[in-house]
Formats: sequence, structure tokens, C-alpha cells
Amino acid sequence: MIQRTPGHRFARIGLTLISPRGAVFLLLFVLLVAITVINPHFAEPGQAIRFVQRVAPVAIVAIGQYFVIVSGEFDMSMGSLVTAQVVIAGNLVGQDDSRSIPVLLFMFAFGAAIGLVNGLITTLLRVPSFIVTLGMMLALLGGVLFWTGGSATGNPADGFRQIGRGGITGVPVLGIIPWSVLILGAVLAAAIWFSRQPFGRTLISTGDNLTTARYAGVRVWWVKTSAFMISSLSATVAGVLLVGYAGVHPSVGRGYEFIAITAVVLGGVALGGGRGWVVAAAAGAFALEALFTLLNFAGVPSTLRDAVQGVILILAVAYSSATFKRPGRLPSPKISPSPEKLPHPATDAVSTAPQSSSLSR
Amino acid sequence: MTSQVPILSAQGLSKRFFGVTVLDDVSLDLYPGSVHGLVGENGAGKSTLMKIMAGVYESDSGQVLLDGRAVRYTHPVQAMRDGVATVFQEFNLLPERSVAQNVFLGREPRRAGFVDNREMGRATAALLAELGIDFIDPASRVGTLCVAEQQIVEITKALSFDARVISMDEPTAALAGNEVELLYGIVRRLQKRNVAILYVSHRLEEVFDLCDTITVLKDGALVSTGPASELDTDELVRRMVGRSISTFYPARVAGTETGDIRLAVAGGGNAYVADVDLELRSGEIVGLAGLQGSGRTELAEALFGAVPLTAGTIAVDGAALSMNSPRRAVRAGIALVTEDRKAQGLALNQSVLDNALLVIRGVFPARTDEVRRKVPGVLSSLEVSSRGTGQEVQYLSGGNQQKLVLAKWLATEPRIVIFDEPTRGIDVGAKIAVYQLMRELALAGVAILMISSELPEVIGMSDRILVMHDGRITAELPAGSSEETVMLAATGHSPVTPTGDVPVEVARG
Amino acid sequence: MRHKVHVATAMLSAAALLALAGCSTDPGVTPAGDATTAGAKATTTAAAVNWFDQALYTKQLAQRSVTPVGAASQPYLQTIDAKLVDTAKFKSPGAKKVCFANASISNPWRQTGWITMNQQLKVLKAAGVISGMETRDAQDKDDTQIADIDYFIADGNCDAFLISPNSTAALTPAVQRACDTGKPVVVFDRGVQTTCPVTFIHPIGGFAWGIDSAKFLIANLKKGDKVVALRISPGVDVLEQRWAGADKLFKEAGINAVDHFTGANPTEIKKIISDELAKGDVKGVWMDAGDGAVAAIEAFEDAGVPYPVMIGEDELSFLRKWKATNITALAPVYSNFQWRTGLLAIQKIFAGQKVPSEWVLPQSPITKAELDGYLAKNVGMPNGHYAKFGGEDLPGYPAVWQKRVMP
Amino acid sequence: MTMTTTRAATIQRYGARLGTTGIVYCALVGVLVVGAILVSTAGRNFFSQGNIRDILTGMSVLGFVAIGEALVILCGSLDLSVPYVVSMSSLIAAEVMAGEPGNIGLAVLLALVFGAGVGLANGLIVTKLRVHGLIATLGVGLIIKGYLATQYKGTAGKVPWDFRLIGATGIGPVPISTLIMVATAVLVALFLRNTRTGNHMFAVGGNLAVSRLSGLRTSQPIVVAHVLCSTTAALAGLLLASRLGVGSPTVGSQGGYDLLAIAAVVLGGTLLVGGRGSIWGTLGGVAIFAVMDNVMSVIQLSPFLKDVVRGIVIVAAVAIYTGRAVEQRRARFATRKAGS
Repeated sequence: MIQRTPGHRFARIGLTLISPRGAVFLLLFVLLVAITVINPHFAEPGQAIRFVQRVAPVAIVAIGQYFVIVSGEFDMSMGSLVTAQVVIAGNLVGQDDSRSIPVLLFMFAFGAAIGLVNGLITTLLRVPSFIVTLGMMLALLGGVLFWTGGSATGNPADGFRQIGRGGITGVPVLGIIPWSVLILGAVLAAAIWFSRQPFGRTLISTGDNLTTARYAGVRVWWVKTSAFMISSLSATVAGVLLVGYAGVHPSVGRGYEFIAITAVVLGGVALGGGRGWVVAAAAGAFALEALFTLLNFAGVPSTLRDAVQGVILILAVAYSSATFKRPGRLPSPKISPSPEKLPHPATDAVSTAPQSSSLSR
Repeated sequence: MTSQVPILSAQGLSKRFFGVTVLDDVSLDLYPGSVHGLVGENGAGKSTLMKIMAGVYESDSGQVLLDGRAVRYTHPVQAMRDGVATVFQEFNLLPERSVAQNVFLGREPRRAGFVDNREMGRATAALLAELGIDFIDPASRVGTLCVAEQQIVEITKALSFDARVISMDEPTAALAGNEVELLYGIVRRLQKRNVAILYVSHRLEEVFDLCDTITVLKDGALVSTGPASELDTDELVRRMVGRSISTFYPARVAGTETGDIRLAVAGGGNAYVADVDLELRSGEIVGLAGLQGSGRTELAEALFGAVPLTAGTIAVDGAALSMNSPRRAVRAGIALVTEDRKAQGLALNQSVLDNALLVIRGVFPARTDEVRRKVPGVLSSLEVSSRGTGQEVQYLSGGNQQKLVLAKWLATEPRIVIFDEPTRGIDVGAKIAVYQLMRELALAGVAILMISSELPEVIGMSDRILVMHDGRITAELPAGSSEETVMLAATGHSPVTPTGDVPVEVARG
Repeated sequence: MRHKVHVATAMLSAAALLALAGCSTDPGVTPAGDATTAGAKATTTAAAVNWFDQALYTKQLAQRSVTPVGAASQPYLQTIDAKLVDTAKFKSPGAKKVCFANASISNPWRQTGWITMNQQLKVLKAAGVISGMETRDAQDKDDTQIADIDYFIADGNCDAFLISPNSTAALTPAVQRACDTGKPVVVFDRGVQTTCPVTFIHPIGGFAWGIDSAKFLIANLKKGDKVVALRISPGVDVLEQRWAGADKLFKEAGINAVDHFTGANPTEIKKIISDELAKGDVKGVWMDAGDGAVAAIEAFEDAGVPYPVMIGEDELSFLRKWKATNITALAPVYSNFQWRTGLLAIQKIFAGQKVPSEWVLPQSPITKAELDGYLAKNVGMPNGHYAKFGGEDLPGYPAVWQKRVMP
Repeated sequence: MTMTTTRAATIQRYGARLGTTGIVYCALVGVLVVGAILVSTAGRNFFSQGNIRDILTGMSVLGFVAIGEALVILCGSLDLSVPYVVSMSSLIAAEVMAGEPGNIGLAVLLALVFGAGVGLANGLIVTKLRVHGLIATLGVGLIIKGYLATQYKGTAGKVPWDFRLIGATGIGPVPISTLIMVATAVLVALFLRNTRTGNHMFAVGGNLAVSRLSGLRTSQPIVVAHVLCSTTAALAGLLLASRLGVGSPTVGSQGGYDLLAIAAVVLGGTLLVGGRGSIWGTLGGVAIFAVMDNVMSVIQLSPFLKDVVRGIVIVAAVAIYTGRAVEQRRARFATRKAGS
């Protein structure tokens, strides 16, 4: 059907780099270069790998959030869930290494359950996911704090914490390969694999057009629910890593839902669903953390970081929405009152799906 | 009372989409107080002509004169401000807003800078009164009105620009028999107000009832314009159809035999359809005719489990099963090529491949790889032209999109295929491809139900024609029945009785 | 646009009009509150610029070396530089109802105090001193706490007010209103800009913390050494004073201190330390609150560099890490037992006993020498527990604190 | 059958007209009843002056924010920047007043102008740069947050006595702040009903394509909505300044007004995707929150559990509305019935 010449391919790569799909990689590259200029140590393998280790939890959460957003929903409960899992680990594992495995299993079961609840309420009761997960965010955190009397008894056993803290030591060049780096790699690989699987593709198509998916015989409720379960499970993994990296504290995981959404959006993923690449979402997380590190090295007062983050966020999204305009290749007729464009009053009154006009504006 | 000066005249209008000529040098004059009928098959160019006059499209060549002065509209509102209003088939209404708010959207009357709701309500009521409508409350939410009432709101909206020209695209399409009479009344009143009316309709007897001039279009070109008095139904149909159907519609492939019952519905019914008894046999193409809103699409949705039947039974290949979700239907080997491609058939931001594999991945994931290998073959056999299977579907032409939808379903090797308006808005080439495909499917023993508003299509393709009216199957006609017979059945073949209870009836909606 | 003007004008006129009407209608307030705050204005605006207050600094510097009055076994009843005030007018028999307007229990320090306070309450109830305590928790919201206090005034039928203000300036008017009821008012932890409460209970204060910690670091570091200062969040007076005090001394001693805000989030703390380590050697870590200190220490372990000189707090996670790593460290204390002193003060007041107008409690850091002792005393306590919580003599010890039982 | 369908139809229509706002107030009544009972079990009078004042005070601030948020959501956008606008305007007010009654007018004006400015920025970013409202306002919020944290070390400024009366006094049990909030609600409701821009907010939120086809300048209502939203947030900031007597850089984020307001708006029956909603429903939602908080405080529920209850109530309540929103699709077969 079409010829692929090398030139063609290069053109494609160039195009990808400036397309919203690839812009995030450009941004990330620029930031990393800037950091290295300010502090050459950063480029040393040992330092670099540490950076990756630090980003791992955020990136994993972003990957989870990606699947929810691409399916056309939001998950605001991720931050609370991370905190919950951290505290659970602290309280249930305690100093007894032998409990690690059972507790780990419990945590994943718990995470899956939270995702299931989010998903079912969203799909079956048709409550906007933003509200569902907002409610979950409040209830979950409050519940955990109540259960623990505000703070966990203590850090879990070191064996458990090694997952997030330790790694394979004595590696030439790198010095250490942290477990969390390997886990991030695994999660990312799994995510890429999943989004190429029939189910993954179906999930994306469902986010693109709910009705079409329904008429194609897709179990929409299950597809979306599983997206929520994926995000909850990724929050669980992040929790396991963080309890190792940082230890137990009610503030661990605070604000992760917004960090994740920000990262995903930086990755050029369109809110409202059906559009975006999981790798770019992960890259968004790296770009965000790189930004913070840069500001640290540059000695910018930590109070100003929010402001910079805000500016970058707006610019990045403005850029991608500007380049997402329809190409003029095909002369598409001007606004025509065809049913495709104008939902029938009767049906449009029902529309609660986020991909309805308003959210994709 | 028809004056000799045209208010609006179109001169030599032409329009092409994606290289397909949809309108070719068409001219037409509208006179005050006259109703001008515009007829032709689907795709003859009626809607395009209307949309050009309404400022939705711009013509590639030719011009539109209003009161003898050339006008070029780039936005419908410009046309409306000039008193050239259009009532489209699809409603442009906000269901959450009141009738008055919809009628005056963007032009809310103001006093001292503030919207004068009382005035707005009053004005709306007045307009409705002019149309002789007393049963629509300007304050009621449009979402709570029935289709006929919404149609009236649309007309009122047009009238509120105190339009001197009103084009109506299939105004009765969505209306039940008794409501048609209501519309007649409205049209006649408009006529009395010296409004020039362009009336587009498939219902020939309507055209004869209302119009004093009739223009016939075919394949985007003008066939004839003349007084209605000089025409009769047969002549009109001859001019519309022109070409003998057989040459256009591929004949049944030799060796196709009608086999056992694939799909059987007995006493089926739900909120939208009633008393449906229906049998589809393998190798058979059954046409389902009927006016828009007669429940054809609803029947399709019921058979497909999208809006399940609440009464009656469905059996596939003799095995009864409760068809309560599209998934069930797909698993049972049923495919539904929906009426609305973009809203129900495709994921526009996804690639050609993703769309082709949509159903397989969603319902038979195990077969994905095997099918993926076939996809390119299927696509090329359907002559889908795209920049590779990676291209996003939104950039394909309507015809290619439709072919892709077919490919999507072929991938599932269905045994029953329901086509809902399969050739709507696609070019002739694509149409023929679709017809070919249907024949081949029939040869392969697939049972086919084809819903269509194009009578020639129904007649040309069907082995058997079912006609729906008002949510019920009202007639079963043999292949090759005449358009008139079908149309008669479709309009409920009971001459509409003008009675006072019409308002009451509608008020119920 | 037009509408905005409407609102603005409406707001303005309404404001003016009601300001007049306000006085005529019976408000729960009288301009009296204004007089006291007038003097405070200076400090408010000053605070906006710079938290360092030389007078307060010198005072606290001195109080550090004062030997507190009272039994050493009851630090929560000891006083420093007490100016006793007569409370005879409040003397009355019988069990009294206490209304407690709490800022929040949103961090381990406040939670520990809250537990201690409730156990103290049990004792006083049993003794027939207090009939009951009604608590409204403002969840860290100034506005909510103001409403809470007004509710108590109107509907609480309280015999005494116990207030732990969420912020200084903002709560002043509300506390003033409480005073205006004529009932005894006791404020603890954070002060307000009015002298109307019978007593204001607090440890020596933020500057003392800053001085103790800074002096320790300076003693253990060389001129020019780098210290990373980890601060929870800006604008909280109690914390800002700790930093203001320490910062002054660091500058004088030529210690190179860089400060960051962490939100008490160990993840942030670890990132900041790692970045600072990537920039160059870090010799010392200063903290304005100890929870999260462990993460800071671990950052050094992970980077494989020698431990810094640490400033933590008497929070157990830190003390345990301190013991385990045997680092050079100091654990400043912001005496948690002040949470029970409030109730005891009310007991004294209704008994007509004199109480200090400003009840300064001892606040002495835990040194390496004392470390083992406090670890032994608090064996089995959760990490979020504070070693100097001073509730060992209360019923339910230690189980209640170990399980963190709260009403 | 004719009769029955007729009745059914009229009932359906009546239900539709009663609308979600009606349901909201039914829910509110329910909450009130439960609340009154719980409060009385705690040995308190729910309808005492002090308690009513406590509830109404609780409504005031969130009310202001929610009114504005309702407009933005109506247009199909969102505003997460409100908490920081609240804090900033409280600071502007307190600092400009600096204890001088003479400065009140100027201070109020400046605070409102600031709010309007932020709103304008939000609106333009959403419409011109085509950035999703959630992201745009999140970003703008972060910018203001950064400025606040860098610029202010704690509370600042001083509000003169005259202005403090707004927050501190009341007529009977009704705080003046509440009266002003309700007055604002009335103005905004009138604005929605009686201005073209107001009307068009429903249109652009409901269906952008139809709005364009009807010749609306679709970005204008969205921008105005954002301006008004930030302005009401500034009003909330002014009220807080008058209650606190000082400006505070954290008072906005303390309240978590952004998410609470969104919740209240949706709780009030406004569609999160826009096109349908009402100010009065929103106030109903705010009232439900206020009563809940009041009751939970009176019965001295653990602050940790308060959030659990809030979370559950939000989801449960919204589930009820969306549940009935599905009933809307009846037009088609009604016609059919009419024919049969």
C-alpha cells in the first residue's frame, strides 16, 4: 500500500520528536543535559542509576494512571492508596521478615479490591470517575489513619524494605543496580506488552469511543474496571518501593495523583481518552523529576518549584494541543450538522462519559 | 399567489468531496408563497444543494442570488440572518434548555441589557401560535419533548429569524403518520405568510400534496424542474431512478441458495418495537424498508442485543437464547453495521488495523494473531485505500471508513449480518463494492438483513422486503415490488385523517 | 464583566451597611478585642518580613539555663520564670466541664499528646474535678477553629476553655471572645496575640530549640562545613522560630547552612539529601522536626558516605536509628507533656491556686548520655511516639500509648 | 391505556421539572433530620442559635467558592486554582487595609481585580491555548502557590474592626457573611438566567457544536465563567480575611476548597461534563456538607473518620442523581405510543 524509504523513516523520527507523542523525550533530554551542565557528577553511572531509582515509584504510578486516563477516566485515589499501602506494610510486616510475602500478597489483593470498587461504581452506577476516586481518596486516607491512630507502629523489616532501598551491589561501572530500577523496567515492559495485547488495544479503543466499543461486543464495564485495577495495583507497587525508599510516614504518597496526572499529560496523553503512548507517560514522570532535580541543583528555593512546574505544565499541554490540530491533508467539510458531530438530543442528555465535548475542549 | 420574482435562486452550483462530484451545475429558483419539492435518490445531491444554500458548505462554482443580489454564506447564521433558514434532519437543539431558550439561542431578546425571559417566552408562544401549535409550552425542557415536538421547535427556530426562505430536509422522516398532517398544516401556514419553501422528501405523495413545483436530481445533476401538475408518480419515479435498477445492483450470484432459518424472532417487543415476527434464512438478503423513526434501527438494536427485547423469543440456528448484550449477539455470529459510522462504528483516533481488529480483540482475543495476518488481504479485497494499516481512521474518506467497518465485521466470520443504511453518504464506487460484498456473503450462506431508506436499493438487492411502520412490521413484500407499494406500506397505507385529536395525541409524547 | 462590578459594588455596600448594622445587632464580639490586638500589629507585620525576634531570643537563651521550679518527677508541672497570677475569682467547687478547641491531631507529635491528655482527663474525672471534656477538632483550619470556639461560647455551656491555636494572629480574636465570657481560658502549644487567657502553657520555645541544636552542630563541625536544614513548611511560627534561632548562630559561626522545605515527607527528604550529596559533602543535618530524620540518615547510607552530625527530635524512630547507627547526634525536645499540663492548670484554677500567667515548661534536649535511658523507658512504643511524653504515671500506661488508643 | 400513558408522561415530565435541584433539597432535608436526631442524642439542640450559626458559617466560605466553581463546571471546565486565589486575596485585602478602615474599599477592589485577573488567565489558557481546564488551573494554581510560599512567611497585614464585623457578627443566628454569600448566589443565578452570556454558558457546556452552529462566540462564556469563578474565590478570601483579622498564605489550601467545591457542585446535581446545573442546587450541596461537618463535630467523631464519611456521602449522593439521569431517553417511543 505504501513505500517506506529510509528518508521517509528519518522524516518520521524527526516528526515524532516534535509531535506531542515525542516532545516529552525532547524535553527530558534537554533537562538531563541542563542538569549535567550544572553538575557533571550527575552523568556518572552511579548517580544516574540512583536518579532512575528515585523516579521509579512516580513513573510506575504514572504508568498506572496512563491506563485509566487513556480509557477516558481519572483516578484521584492513587496518592491515598500509596499512603495506605505504605502504612499497611509498616503495621503488618513489622519487624518479622517472614511476614513479608503474605503481607505483600495481601497488599496486592487490597489494591486490586480498591480498583475494583472504583471501577464498578464508575461503570455500573455511572458516577463520574473524578468524583468516585475523589471520594475514595478521602475515605481511604481517613480509614487508614483511623486504623493506625495516625501513624504506623514503625518501618517494616529491613528485608521488606530492601525491595525499594537495596539492589544488586558490586556491579561494575554502576556500582549498584537497585531493585526498584529492575521493577520499573519490568512494569514498563509489562505495560508496553499489555497495551499491545488485544485487551490493551481494546482498552484504548474503548477510551476513544465508548459506543463503538459497546457495539463491537466489548465488555465496557470490565475493560474500564480493569484499567482502575491496573492503576491501583501500580499504586501498590509504588507503595512497596516507597516504604523501602523512604520509610513509613502518613505523608508518603501525598499528592501523587496529581503528579501522576501531570506526568501523563506531559507525555502527550490526551485527557478524555483514546490517545497516547504509555512510554511517553513514563517519560513524562522522568521529565518531571528531572525538572525538580534541576531546580535543586540550580539552588532554586524549594518554594518556587511549584511555580516552575506550573509554567512547564501549561506550556507543554498548550504545545501538544496546538500540534494536535487536524492536518489539512484532507479537505474536511466545515462544521456540518451531521449526526456524527451533533449527538441526538435524546442520547446526548444521557452522556456522562468524560470524552463528551466538554472535557475534550 | 405565486409571484414571478424569485426570492432565492441558485445558479450552476457544483460541489466535490474527496474528488467525488456530489453536485454538478445545478440551478433552482424559489418563489415566495410557493412550495418547491426537491426529490431524488439518496446521494442525488439534495442535502448538499440545501447545505450550500444554508451556508454550511461553500460551492466550488456557481452562485446563490438572494433578491437578485449574489450572496456567499460561510456560516449558517449568516444565511439565517438574511432570512434563509434551514430545518435539518438532525436536530440542533439543547435538550437541557427550554423551548424558548433554544429558539432564541444566540439572539435572546434583551431589555436594558438583560435577557427578557418573559418576552422570549411570549415571542416563542407567538411563533408557535402562528404555526397553530398550542400544546408546546415555551418553558418546557426540549429533552422532555417527543421527536415531532422537537421538529416543530426546529421550525419555530427557523421562523424566529422571520425567514423568507425555509428549506426542510425530510421534515416528516421522523414523524408518525398522524403527525405528518400537523406538519402539512404548518407548511400551508408558512405558504400563506409568503415564505418560499424548499421541501426535500422521499414521500412522493407528500410531494404531490404540498408542492407546486418539483425539481428532480440524480447523481448530483439536475434532471428536470417543472410544475407538479405536469407530473405523476410513475413519471417522477422514472426521472428519479432513471437507470434500470438491474445494471446498478449486482444480480444474485449463481449458486446462492436460500437455506435453513438462521435467525428467528417470535412476538418480539420492547419499548421501541412491538409484535416482531421475523425469520432470516441463510443465503437470503431481506430488505427492511420504512420511514426514519418507524423503528427499523430500533429493531436492529434489539436483534443485536444493544437494546434487548423485553418480550418474545430469539433463536439463532434453532437455538433459543436471550440476546441481552451486543457481546452475546457477536458470539452468536451476528454482526451489525450501524447506521452512524463515526459514532457507533469506528474509533476515529485509532489506526486502520486497530479498527479492523476491534471486534476480534474485544470478543475473540485468542484469534487476534490469525486474523491480523488476514487483515491486509481483506482490506485490499474491499479496496480500502489508506496510507498503510497504521493510519488514523479519521483521515479516511466516508467510503473507506464504511468499508473498514465491513472489514471489522467480516473478520468475525459472521453468519448473520444486519446492515443499517450501509451505503449512506458514500460514493457510487463504494456503494457497488458494498452490494457485491452482500451478494458474496449470501453466496457463502450468510443471512442478511438490510435496512435502507433508498427504495431502489431495497428493491434492487432484496430477496424479500419487510416494511416497518410505527414500530411494527406491517408488510412483507416479494422481491421486485414497486417503490410505490413499498412506500404505501411504509406510510401505514391508511390515508391520514385530519382530526382535532392530533394535538392531544402529540401532547402525550 | 458587568456582573463582576455588580458583585463588587454589592459587596462594598453590604460591607459598609452591615458594618454599621453589625454593632447594633448583638454580635458575639465587642471592639474590645481590637485594643489588645492593636499592640500586636507590629509583631504581625514584622513576622511577615522576618521571624527573628531579638528580645524573645535573649529571653529563651536565658531560660535554657534556668533550673525549673517544681518536682523533677513531674516535669509537666514545673515552671520557669513564673509570674504567678491570682485565680481566686475562678475558685469554685464541683466537677467542671472543659471545652477543648484543638487545632488538629494530624501529626504524630499532636497524636501522642492527644493520647496523654485523654489519660490525664480520666484521672481528673475520677477525682471529680472535671465532669467532662468536649472537643472540637479543626483539622488544621483556622476558619474552622474560629467557628469551633464561637460554637463553644454559644452552645458549649463550658466552665473553662482549653485552646491549642492553629495559628497565632488568626485565632487571636476568637480567643479574645472566649476570654470575654469571663470563664477561664487556657492556651497551650502556640500563643496568641492577647494576654487575656489565664495562662499560656508552652515549653521554652522555638529559639531555644534553634540554639540547642545549632550550638551542638557548631561544636561538632568546622567553619565552612555544610549543613542541610530540613524544614517542614514555611510560615508556621513555632517552626520558623526554630530556624531563625539556628540560622543566626550558623551565620555567626560561619557554618554553611542551606534550607529546604520537605512537608515532613521522607521521600522529599531523601531526594533533597541525595541531591545535596551529589553537589558536595554534607557534614551536618539540621531539622525543625524529627519525624523523617531516619530517611535523612538513610540517604547517607544509600550514598555510601559517612554519617553527618544529626539533629533530630525525641521521636522514637530517630532515637532508635541513632542507637543503631551510633552517630553523633542530638535530639531536641518540644516537650510533649504540655498536653496534660493544660488540664492540670484548669484544675489549679478552679481550686483557686495561683498559676503562672505564662507557664514555661522545661525543654531540654536528649543527649547521647541519656539516649539508652529513654530507649529503655519507651520500649515497645511505636515509632511515632515521643520519648519525653511524660505520661508514665497515668492509667493505661504503656498499653494505651503502644496501641495509640484515641477516643 | 391512553390515559395511563398520558399520566405517566405528565408524571415523568413533572419529575424532570422537579429536577435534580429538587432531589438535592430532599437529600438536604434527610440530612437535616438525621443530623437533628444525632445531635439530640449528643444532648444538644440542633436548632439552637449557636448551632445554626455554626452551620451557616461553615456554608459561607465554601459557598462563595462553590458558586464560582458551578459556573466553570457548567461550561464543562474545572478550576483547581481557587484555594490559592483565596489565600492571595486574603493577603491582598489584609495588607492593603493595614488596619485602616479608610482602605477597605480599595482593598476589596484590589482583591477582586486580582481574582478577575487570575480568572481571565485561566479562561484564556483554556480557550485560546486549548489546554484542558483541569491542567490549566492546576498549573496556574501551582504558580500562585509558589509565589505565596516564596513571598509570605506566615500571616500578614491587619484587617480593621469595621471589616471584621462582616465575618464576626450576625443578625440573629444568621451571620452577615452568609447573607452576603446568598446575595452573591442570587446575583449569579440572575446572571445565568438574565444575561446572554449566562444563557450561553449552558449552551457551550451542553453542546459545543450546536452552540457554534447557532453563531455563539463559544470562548466568551467560558472565559467569563472562569473570571467569575476566581472572583467569587477572591470574595471567599475577603471573608476569611475578615474572620481571621489577618491575611494568610495557607488559609485557602487549609480548606481544600477546590475539591470540596467541585464535590459540592456535583452533589448539587450539576453535570461534571457541563450543560446542566443550578446555583441553588450547588448551595444545597454546600449546605449538605456544612450540616454533615457540624453534626460530626457535635458528636465528636474522630477527625479521621470525618473524611471517611465525607467520601462515602459524596459518591453515594452523586450515584443517586446519575441513576435517574439515565431515565431521560424517552422521546422516541413516546411518539410511537402516540401513534399506536
